[in-house]
Amino acid sequence: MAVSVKNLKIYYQTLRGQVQAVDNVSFDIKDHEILGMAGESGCGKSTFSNSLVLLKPPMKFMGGRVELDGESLPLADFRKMNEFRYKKISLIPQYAMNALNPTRKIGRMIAELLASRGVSFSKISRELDRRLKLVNLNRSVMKMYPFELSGGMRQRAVMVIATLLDPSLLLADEITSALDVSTQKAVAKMLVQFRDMDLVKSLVFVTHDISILYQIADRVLIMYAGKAVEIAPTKKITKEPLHPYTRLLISSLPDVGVKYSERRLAGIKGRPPGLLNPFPGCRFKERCPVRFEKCDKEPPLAEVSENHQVACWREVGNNG
Amino acid sequence: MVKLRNVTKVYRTGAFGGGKLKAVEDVSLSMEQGKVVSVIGESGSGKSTIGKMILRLISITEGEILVNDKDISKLKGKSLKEYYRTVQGVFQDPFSTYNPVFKADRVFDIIRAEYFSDMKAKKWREKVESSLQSVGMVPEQVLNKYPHQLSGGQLQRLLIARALLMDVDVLIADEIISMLDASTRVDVLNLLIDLKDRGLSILFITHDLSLGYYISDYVVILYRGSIAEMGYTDKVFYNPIHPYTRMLLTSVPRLDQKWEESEEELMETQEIAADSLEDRCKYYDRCHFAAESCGKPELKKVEEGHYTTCPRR
Amino acid sequence: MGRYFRRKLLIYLLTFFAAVSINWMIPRLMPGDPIRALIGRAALRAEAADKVAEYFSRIYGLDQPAWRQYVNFWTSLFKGDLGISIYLSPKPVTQVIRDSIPFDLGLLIPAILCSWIVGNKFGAFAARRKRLDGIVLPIWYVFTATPYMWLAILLAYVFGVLLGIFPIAGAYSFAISPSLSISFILNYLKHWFLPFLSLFIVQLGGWAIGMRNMIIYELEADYSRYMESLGAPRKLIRRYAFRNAMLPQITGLALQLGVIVAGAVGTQVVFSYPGIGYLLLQAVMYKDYFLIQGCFLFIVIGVLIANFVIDVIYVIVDPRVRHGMGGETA
Amino acid sequence: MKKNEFLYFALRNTRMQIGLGIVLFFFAVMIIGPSLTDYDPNEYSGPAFARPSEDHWLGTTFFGQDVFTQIVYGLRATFIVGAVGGGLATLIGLIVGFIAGYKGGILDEILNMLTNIVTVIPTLALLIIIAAYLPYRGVVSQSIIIGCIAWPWTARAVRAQTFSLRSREFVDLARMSGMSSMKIIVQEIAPNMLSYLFMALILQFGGAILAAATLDFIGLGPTEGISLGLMMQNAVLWSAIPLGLWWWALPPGMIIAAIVSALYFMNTGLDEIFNPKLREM
Repeated sequence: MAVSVKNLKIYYQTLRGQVQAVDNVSFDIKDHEILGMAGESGCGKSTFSNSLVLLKPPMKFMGGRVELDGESLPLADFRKMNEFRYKKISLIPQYAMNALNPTRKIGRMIAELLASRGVSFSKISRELDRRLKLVNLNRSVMKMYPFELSGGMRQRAVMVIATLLDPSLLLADEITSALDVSTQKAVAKMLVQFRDMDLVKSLVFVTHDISILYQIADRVLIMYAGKAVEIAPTKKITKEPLHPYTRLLISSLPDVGVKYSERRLAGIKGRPPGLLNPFPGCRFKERCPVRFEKCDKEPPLAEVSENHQVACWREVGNNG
Repeated sequence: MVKLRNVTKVYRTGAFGGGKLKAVEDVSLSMEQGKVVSVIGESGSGKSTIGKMILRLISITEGEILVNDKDISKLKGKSLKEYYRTVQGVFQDPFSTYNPVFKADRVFDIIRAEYFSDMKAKKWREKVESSLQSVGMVPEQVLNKYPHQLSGGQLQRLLIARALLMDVDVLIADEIISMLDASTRVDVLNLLIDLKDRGLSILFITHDLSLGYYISDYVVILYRGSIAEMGYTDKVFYNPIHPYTRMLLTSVPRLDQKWEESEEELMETQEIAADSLEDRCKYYDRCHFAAESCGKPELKKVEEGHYTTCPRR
Repeated sequence: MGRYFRRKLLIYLLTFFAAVSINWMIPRLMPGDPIRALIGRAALRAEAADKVAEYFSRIYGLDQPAWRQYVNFWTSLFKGDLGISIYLSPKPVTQVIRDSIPFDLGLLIPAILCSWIVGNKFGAFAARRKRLDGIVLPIWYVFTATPYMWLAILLAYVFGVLLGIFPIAGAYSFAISPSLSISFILNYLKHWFLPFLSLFIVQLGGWAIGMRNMIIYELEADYSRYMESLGAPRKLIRRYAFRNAMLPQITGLALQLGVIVAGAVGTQVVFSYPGIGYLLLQAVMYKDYFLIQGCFLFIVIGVLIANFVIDVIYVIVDPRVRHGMGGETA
Repeated sequence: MKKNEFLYFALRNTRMQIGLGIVLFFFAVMIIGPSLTDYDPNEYSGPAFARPSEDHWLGTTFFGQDVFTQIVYGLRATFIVGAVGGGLATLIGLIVGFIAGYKGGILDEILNMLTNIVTVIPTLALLIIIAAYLPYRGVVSQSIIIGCIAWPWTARAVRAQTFSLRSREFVDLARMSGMSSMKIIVQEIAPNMLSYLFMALILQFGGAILAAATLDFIGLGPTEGISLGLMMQNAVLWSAIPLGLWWWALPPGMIIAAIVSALYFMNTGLDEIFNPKLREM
């Protein structure tokens, strides 16, 4: 089991109190799997990916365990985590387009970064060329400054850098949202290629765009207000969603071929709850059309059918 | 209602304005009463520039824009102020459209001070409240609040209510829902559809094909400042002619079918400067059917209500 | 990149032109007649005064039309003739100034460069820990808020009078004549040290504050955050942040030059250190208009040249500008 | 940052409190000072070289003038220069910055060129030239000169801020609401920069005091009346240092340094309130 997350709690310390951004989240990621993590803004998906890589104030580790290849990650200890950063867990950030030092040649920056992590550039450089071609970048990029490349090229350079040490877990945080349709497809397919060529053992693709996940993810985890509400294979999530929130979310997404005159789509009324001191029970109950008295107690994430977990009393109740 | 004839916009770039960037080149389109026209294009396609030109926020370099058969570039002072009673706009980032220092409903107060200063307070409040109701909002929940206390969806609806206060005929919606959460987007789209049914003509600017398809009767596909394809939405989406449109339709991620294998290899939009393709179809460098005969693009009729500038068709 | 330099040169030429024009215009705009003021001191009888005034105005060409005088002013400027100093007559102004330049530069350049280097290092170092930053930052604010001449007075009083370690007047003691001998150099350095120290300390505060704020900004930038996410050691991240934070400090150096030169005037006056500043004070005391104009021009020329040198260095150091990404650093 | 919130944080910020405290203290000394001493600043009111005693709190000068009285009247000149000079410089910087930032185009190029020129010219050298030729120099005329020369860095900063605010969509919204350019600058852009303008005023206030002190020190100060810079000049001219009259030579400069550093403290306090990044540091 590549990655196993148990009751992970990551809160933000703010002047007004603790924001429960990721609250008691548990799931596993198999080897060789691309797990899609979807949810709207403020659901905690980015907090999760950042907490595995750079957990520092105002973010605070409140509890839970995360195991990577059998080893428990010392998330609370910033220094000890350094062993895992880049070598075991790596990140392609949302701000990938300006993640490179503008006044340093890319080749030189990579060499210095690798040297600082105890890896010799010469040993890697042939492999580096191979991977640059994989993402349509040629060798000459090494001698250029980041500002000489276009946004898309800088992002692809970061993709190569992030996966250079064959991390066992790669986190990709909203890397396609700022791209044009054509580039989006190419970048998504590159990630799949990275997984197929075993450059990364398993991959978490964080995004708000479920249609992208339908294209490349094996399984999808839906987050809502800091909780994992549903985890299932991609086809099941899009075709037979069980959790009320997932159902409403999927039905509110216009797709090419859906016209207002034929089918008038409907959004979800209201807004996600504030996570400063959230009310008890299911966090979707204020907006949920099928709410009933049991919802005042927090629903567990239960396995309702083969490889399909959902956190809703409606579903868990009848075969729980 | 609104007619654009061979509109071109060239930006000065560089410290002394040496460089030239042709953001929009020779675009002609028209908007009818009670119809939604979608302008779909990726970043750098000039779609927002067109919106801003119609709203007279930036000047036009060549060509003309006629609203109710009046050339808007001639409007000055008073006449320009009156123009804004017929045309209004809503922008992409709600949190940048509101002056952070003031309460959100100050946007109404400005309208009152500029256009309805003689109206009595009570009558004005009724007019505001009815306008808020018409966009599906409860006045008490949204009035007297600072922008950061409201959601993106609410802020955008407030702007639409503001436009309704001026009882405009044309609304320019420039990417108004791309910053909103997926679940609340559709309600704003449905609001636009209701307004369209009440006779408002809307220019819906977006980069998202599925939104464009969902809402519009007529669609204009832009690529690097020029029209690639234009026509009734169903015709363009179900019988795409221009290779760029076809590439878009194969690349957009769908919820019901996987990406088709298309041999579109990766190309950076900004890499080739637009004017180096001076007398060429703008898609020449990425097109798989490109040939010598691909000269300067002109709009050609493919079928009733369906045009393209692909020279080979 | 060429356009970047053309823009820069244009600005400096325009500045020089403006400075010279101001220099020429002011005496003529001011109420009262400078010549009369000069002669007035000589307490001549009335009709003699008229004769002398008329004689002076002729040799200074004041009787010619304004534009003619302006042209003369420029021609004499290029010939290096800035007129005769009244206070040290008959020495020509250019000669007087040329004598004081070595002392002026000898004091200013080391003070500016040392404070710039040490200030930036301190600023970067202090940004590391909040506790250190909390203590050191207020001290720098006091330094940079201190008037140059007051610190000079304080140092002169403490080290000069109370402790008597350092001399507090002149560039070297009267007994020794300038030569390259060890004893002269030692004597020179003893006189040089206090003025240098006062200039050094006040500027140090300014650079340290600037660097401290810039490096915090750079350490918050995306590239620093990403390197930290890849486990890069603090040292490497700080080295990159420091390099990027130094760039605006180079432009800052150019902008500060005008202010520092002004500060030096005060310090030189306290230590009666024979730089251009001290000269300017004498010129003002004795109403030696030609010397005042001369000093002003030399200060402006010095600052313009230094600015241009710094701009050249900036282009070499910042790759973004070198690749013509737009030279808007003026 | 709403009005009441601003005051709430401002008064809590330690640096702001210290800074404001010191400035108000000296302001009080300026106001009530004259009533505490019955001497006149230039009046030879006691024995020369007298050390601080109970009827001459800060001793007397080379000529026997009361140092404390000179300081009290000198403070008046300092605050006037700060207010008038600093205020004028901020005002000019504001106008130039707003117009250049909002209008853009040729006007922006010209104003930017002017700003660069005045920045490069060593400000004090310019002050010296102008002041040297003024037969009669009052504190106010000196402040005006300082104000006309110290504005460039404020203009540059205001231009940059206006430029970024102008591209914000709420300015487009205002234009679509029929508001004139001037109205947009005053009602939409300026309120966003109140915090910045207030900080610029504080820095200009301090800068004007320093510039005036230097001018007075080299003998180009007001031709009559007393100022702290003038006191320092007299002290140096009449070799107060070698004679050890520290009570004459040191206090004027120290007070200027105290006031200006207090202003800088207020500025950092405000900066922390408006710029959370620095606050966390």
